[in-house]
Amino acid sequence: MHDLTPITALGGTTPRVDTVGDVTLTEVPNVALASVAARLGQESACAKKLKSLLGATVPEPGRAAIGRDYAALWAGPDQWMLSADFDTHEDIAVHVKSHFSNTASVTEQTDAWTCFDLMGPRVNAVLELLCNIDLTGFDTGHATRTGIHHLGCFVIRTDARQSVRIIGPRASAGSLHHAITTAMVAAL
Amino acid sequence: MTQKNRLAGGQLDRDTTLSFTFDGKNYSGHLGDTLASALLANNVRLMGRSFKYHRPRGPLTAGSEEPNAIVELRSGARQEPNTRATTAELFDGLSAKSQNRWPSLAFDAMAINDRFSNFLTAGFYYKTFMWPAAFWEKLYEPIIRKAAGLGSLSMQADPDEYDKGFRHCDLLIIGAGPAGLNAALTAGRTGAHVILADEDFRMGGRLNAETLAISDMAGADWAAQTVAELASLPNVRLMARTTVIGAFDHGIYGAVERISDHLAKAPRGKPRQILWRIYAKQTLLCAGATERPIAFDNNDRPGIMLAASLRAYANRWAATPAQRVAIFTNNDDGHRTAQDLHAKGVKIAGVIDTRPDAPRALDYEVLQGAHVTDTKGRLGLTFVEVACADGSTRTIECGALGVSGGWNPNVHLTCHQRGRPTWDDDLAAFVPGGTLPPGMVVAGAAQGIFSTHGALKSGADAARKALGLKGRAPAVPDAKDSPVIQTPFWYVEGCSRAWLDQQNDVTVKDVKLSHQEGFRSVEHLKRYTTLGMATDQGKTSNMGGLAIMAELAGKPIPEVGTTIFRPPYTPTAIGTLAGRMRGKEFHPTRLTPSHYWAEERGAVFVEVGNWLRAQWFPLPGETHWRQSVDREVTATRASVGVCDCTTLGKIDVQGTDAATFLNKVYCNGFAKLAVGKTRYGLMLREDGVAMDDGTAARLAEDQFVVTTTTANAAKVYQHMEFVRQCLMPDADVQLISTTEAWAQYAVAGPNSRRLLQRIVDPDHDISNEGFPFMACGNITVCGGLRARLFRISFSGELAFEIAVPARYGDALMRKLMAEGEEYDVTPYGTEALGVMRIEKGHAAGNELNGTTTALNLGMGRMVSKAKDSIGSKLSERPGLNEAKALMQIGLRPVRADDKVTAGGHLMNATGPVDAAHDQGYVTSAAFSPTLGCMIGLGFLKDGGNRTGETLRLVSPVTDLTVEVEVVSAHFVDPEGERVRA
Amino acid sequence: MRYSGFKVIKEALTGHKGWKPAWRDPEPQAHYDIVIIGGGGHGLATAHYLASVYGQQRVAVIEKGWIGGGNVGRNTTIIRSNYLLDGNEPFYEFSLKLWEGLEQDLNYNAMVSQRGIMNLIHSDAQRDAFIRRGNAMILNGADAELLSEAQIRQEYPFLNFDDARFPIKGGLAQRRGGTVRHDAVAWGYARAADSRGVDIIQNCEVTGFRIENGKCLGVETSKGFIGAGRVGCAVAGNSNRLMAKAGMRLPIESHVLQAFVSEGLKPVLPGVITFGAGHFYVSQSDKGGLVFGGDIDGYNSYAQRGNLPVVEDVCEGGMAIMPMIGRARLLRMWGGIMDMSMDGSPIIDRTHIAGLYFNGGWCYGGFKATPASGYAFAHLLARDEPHETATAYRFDRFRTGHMIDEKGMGNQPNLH
Amino acid sequence: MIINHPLLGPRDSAEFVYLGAAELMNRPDPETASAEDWHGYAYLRDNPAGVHRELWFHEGGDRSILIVTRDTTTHEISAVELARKPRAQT
Repeated sequence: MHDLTPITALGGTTPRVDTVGDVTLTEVPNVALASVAARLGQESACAKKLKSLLGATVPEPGRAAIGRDYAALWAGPDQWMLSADFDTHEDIAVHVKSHFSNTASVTEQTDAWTCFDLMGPRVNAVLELLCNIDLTGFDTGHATRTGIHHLGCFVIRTDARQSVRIIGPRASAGSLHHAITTAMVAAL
Repeated sequence: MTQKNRLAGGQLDRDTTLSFTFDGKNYSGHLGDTLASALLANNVRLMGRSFKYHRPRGPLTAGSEEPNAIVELRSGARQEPNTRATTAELFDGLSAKSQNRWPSLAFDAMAINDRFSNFLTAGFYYKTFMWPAAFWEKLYEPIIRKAAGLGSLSMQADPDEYDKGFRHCDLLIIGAGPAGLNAALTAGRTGAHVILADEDFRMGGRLNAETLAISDMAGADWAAQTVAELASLPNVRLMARTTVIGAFDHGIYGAVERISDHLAKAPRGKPRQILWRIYAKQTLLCAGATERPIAFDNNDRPGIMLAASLRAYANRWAATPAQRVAIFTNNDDGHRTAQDLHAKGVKIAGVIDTRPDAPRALDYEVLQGAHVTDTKGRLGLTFVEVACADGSTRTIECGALGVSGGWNPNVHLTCHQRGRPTWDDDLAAFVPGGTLPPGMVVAGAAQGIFSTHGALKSGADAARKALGLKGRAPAVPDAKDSPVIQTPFWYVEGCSRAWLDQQNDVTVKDVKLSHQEGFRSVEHLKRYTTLGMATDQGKTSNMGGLAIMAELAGKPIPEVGTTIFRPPYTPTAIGTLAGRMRGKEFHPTRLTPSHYWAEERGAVFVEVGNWLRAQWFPLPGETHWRQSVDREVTATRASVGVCDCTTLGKIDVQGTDAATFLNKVYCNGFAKLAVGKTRYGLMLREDGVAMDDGTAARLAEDQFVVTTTTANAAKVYQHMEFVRQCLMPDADVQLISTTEAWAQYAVAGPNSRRLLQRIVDPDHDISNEGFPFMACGNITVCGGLRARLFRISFSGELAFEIAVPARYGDALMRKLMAEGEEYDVTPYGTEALGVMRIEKGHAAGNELNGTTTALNLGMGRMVSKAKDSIGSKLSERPGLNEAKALMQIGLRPVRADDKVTAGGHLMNATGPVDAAHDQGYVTSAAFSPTLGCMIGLGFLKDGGNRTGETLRLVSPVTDLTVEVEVVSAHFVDPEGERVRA
Repeated sequence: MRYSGFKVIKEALTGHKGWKPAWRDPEPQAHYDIVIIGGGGHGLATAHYLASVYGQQRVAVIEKGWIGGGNVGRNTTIIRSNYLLDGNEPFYEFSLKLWEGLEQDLNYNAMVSQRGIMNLIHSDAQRDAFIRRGNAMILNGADAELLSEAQIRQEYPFLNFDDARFPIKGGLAQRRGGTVRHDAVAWGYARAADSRGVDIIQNCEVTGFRIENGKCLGVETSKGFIGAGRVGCAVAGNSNRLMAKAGMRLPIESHVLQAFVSEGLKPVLPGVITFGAGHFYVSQSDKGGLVFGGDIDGYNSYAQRGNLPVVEDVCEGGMAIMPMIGRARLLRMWGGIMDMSMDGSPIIDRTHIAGLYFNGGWCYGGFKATPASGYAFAHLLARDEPHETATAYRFDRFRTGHMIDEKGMGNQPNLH
Repeated sequence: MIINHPLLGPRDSAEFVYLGAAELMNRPDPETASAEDWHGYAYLRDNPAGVHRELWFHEGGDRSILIVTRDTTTHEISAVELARKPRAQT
């Protein structure tokens, strides 16, 4: 075991939690991420592999799917972002690559991103100040990449009314956190 | 403190009395008042001064079309110039000042302009102020500038916050008058997602200002009841205090919601206003109509206002500007005002109706076929002069005059995509034209339907049409009024100083002069006279000007031109359009993985794009940045230094065609690069000019890690996606950015390997033999953490770049510092990095400035002729290959103490110093602690053949001329022995 | 009719009966020596200099709509000559000198106001680039001044110094830069040209060129054929549409640039200020409005209107650098069609068709160039050789690789 | 503006980066093209007032480059397709 202590994207050793009214924002560092992009001509083979890895249907454009150990969201044509628990899947890219073999290019993305869960009954009031998503049709399992204060982020509806997960660029975690908490105060 | 002109009734909360000040004087009003209604109730008619002549002015209207009653609201940093008193909601403690007057509103010294109005006609300034030539800027212009303008800015940063947001709907309804409300009801009951937006703080539109009944209840009560039902529908969102400011492409509307303008202060963390971007599948415009004035001499005195506004003040706000009021009208609507005011106990001094057959009234005198010809009253109306039908004249005493010239549909938003309204002869008005913004339909008075019943019906019909509803239409609530019949009557014969644009002081006379001088199209008229250019955007003035021009030109109005409206519908605070992106949040900030550690070390940071990078790390006792930077350079070259270079873009390029792909995007060859090796690459734009440089490390047969400069990371990624998707769609290659995933540190200096050997796990051989210059590979560090190691050097020293997952970057930096103590390891910042790369002669952003080619950079031979790559063909053009092309060179001052300045130009040692004799320029300069003098890089004509030559470096803008010697750009270790050590 | 102080007073006292139309409204003649297509600033200036400097007697300007209705009628009114490259700087400096004498030349007060222009510096690399530019300006005979942060604080105390995301580190000033009342430029040139006999023909659309044996003989218009010895095209954003009628493709794209004006305010800004770390520049008009703008929208467009993202982007820049304007209100926004060239620099050149000449590719910098553009185009039309300040503005520079790329953005017009 | 992404549905154009005319996809054949071909490709544009085919990069979304057919006089979009055709998933 190596002896390096990680810090969260916000610079702490423990995840940051902020609550405004009935909505809570939680920093979630224990997410391992890997990008999977099908190789040319291997698109269907790759999708099959993905299905078997997830144990769930391969997510279509604009959707995410949660499987047993892995979740996946559609990131582009024949391209997905896989996530798993960091504590058990820190080496996600190695595992996933061996699963997909030559059907896909796999790239570790864990620390390219920072992950926040935004939860509470009035989460939509916060979201409409942050990003351009038609929230009326944004149901559980919907996932999209969009801009939040000039930062490209994934927004995933994890529960129809209550919660979303926001995955944004790690280096800008502070700016993203500021934008979300400011919107929480403004909206709630 | 008495509200002398307060009437009975109205939609005010009489239990809540609010105190406020205007020009320092205390008044009181009620919740539900606007500043204008409260001032009128307090018998204050004079509220402002006009732009040019500084004429005394009171409100003309009761809404957002107001040209006159504009004030400075609030004080201190929240001072808000040019605020319409007619829409500013009263709150307790409100303070307002009149503007554009000195020393006081009642006595304004600049009113002298009015006496000289004969000299200050339209366009007068184009014809004069030219002699002597220098006097324009020194004398005339400063005087004009001082006199011009309206309100003042506080000169302090706006302390309020603004938000922006997004909303989506099936149907956006703009305006909550009878048409809008009934449309919302119709649509809302179907379950469609509806947004109903209204600029007023109370929905209902004209219903709140009228006494007519709907379904046997007062119109205002019907409105309130309807609003209550709409509020109960989960699929309907009511947005009061929300002005839709613009109709943009594809159903995107800008709307400004005023969140706390009606409060003394915004609650902490809450915005003052929100800019909503509303994405509407369909839009229904129910914006109503604006009453139009009639021009007659001196029609601008305080107390003269639009008749329906007078009525609105009486009915909704229980206020009247005077107890004795006259009406001047050309249609029946003016009579309604007389009736309503009379019913409220206001004395009607007479109704002057231009129509010979005007209806008579029992309660007051009607002067049929009469005209108002002039008015009196210095600071407020006292008398009107009337020309009667029989040729006699009458003087009528009154403190207010309501003027009604008919109504103009509010077509503004229909024009925002450059659709033009069409002329309706029956209405003598412009109505929404053929090309509306896609998805928009119009209903109610905005469509020219001037009755309540018609508005209710057209609102419901339009909602059904917009949503594509079939079947029987539900019954329309009963309303008994008939449409106003209006005939054109624009101005009283023979008038001259009759105001059209009250704020900008454009009179009938000015329009005539404009015609006389050939400024006859609507665009020329507008520009020459400034008609319609004031803060009310011509809502009450454009039509009159157009009508007069049409008459002068002997053409029908539509042939003179149509007025076209541009966004925003009402003026919009710049702060609202900016939202939260200001101050430190103007752009997101990107922090490097070692940021918190660097902060602890007391680093000085610098903005590099959106990144914050450590610029240098001052030690105690260092008082000047140069001391720190020189020390960092010297220590690195002597032993070992560490620099966070995470900010360099990293792109993961994978696929069986990855090498082929890189061969296309780099001008030099990559096909044969061995696995485990790194190569420097130069990327050209298709036009043959250098775009970016970096390295590509081949980690596997089908995987490269490409680095870009910090500044160009996004641009290079975009370029590579273009090549991949548009030019090589059949190549097997996949791209993804990994810039932030890895904390990457340069470890440089003769002891860099020794330091790394303490960290890299022992099963990885990083000796010179096992890991030679330009090697790369996946390794583990610190007992098993996955990492990447590249043996590349920007400093010219033996150097490596090591990368670990970003979350471990902080710990790795601390580890490097701890393990490196033995070697006096020194963290260095971007300044030392820059010094070392200049000493080594590496090109960076200053050299890759978008105009330099591989040839200029001394890398002409890198452009492979053996293959096609982006930019290779066009780089062969003669202009980019001239015999004496600029070539990158090094520069040293002839006298060691002399300064070398980046941005300086190079001239021959003798001869003229001017642009024609320019030999090149200095791109980068620094003090080199290694050489003990300043050094520079630059581009010099034929630079490759001029080594040893002495030139003059001139920089007149920094007052510098020094002699410099042309030298090799590689100041340090030109043979490259250190990097291979 | 000459304008003079005496004349203004006399007319004021006699009811303004004596003012005549500023220009005539003639019917087109059958043939002119030179026909200029486009009654914008550049076309009218060309006509003026053809008549006044080059002694051309038979000149017509043909305008599709009303004169001055294009970009000269809607821009942010800035004049300056703070260019970097040798191909540009002498030309723009020549233009600035013409501005300086414009009112006397035209007998029309276009309110040339040299209140200065200031480009703010926010990084060391930017300072290096601005020093190079300032030096180029001075070496070309223009004025430039490098200001320190302290000097900026003193001159512009209302800028954001203390809470800035990108701190102000200095500025490059050109004191002779400034603003001009834009409409008056078109009207002044029109009136001056008209007084020398130039026919200004409004509401006359060119529908085609009559080209025989590689020579242009005149133009087909909505008012019939008009013969011409030489035809000069100066139609800015409509260049491609017009030149397509002569079978030409151009190194130009049309893009929308939005501009903005605030409500009138008492004087707050001394001169033009350009934010170096965002897309925002601003000045204050004599009437008191803040006149400001930023980037082009970035997509090809002839629609003369833009969209919200750029409005927001510009206002964000404004608030970042000048947070005192938060409560000032944007009054009006508009969009013009910019003839964005492939290197960001203009073209004043012959075409491959004899007798057909072209002036265009001004990007969003055409207004400040108006006098020199007119002068140089007049020179080219009269003498059939380029004016000495405009020799680089050739069509074939893209073919030969002699681009004049101030911003270093390459062949992507929307980035210039 | 709103671009109807073939895979993701309507998206605000602010998420995209405009790359220019779709003709940029027709890069001359380096083996056969003349200098004039290269000049035309890199520098000359039809720039029509009307229907225009152009490239938009979905930088803030799925990184696809789209070919958008848009009227430059009205901004009306009549067609949107992927520049790189999707591969069949059999």
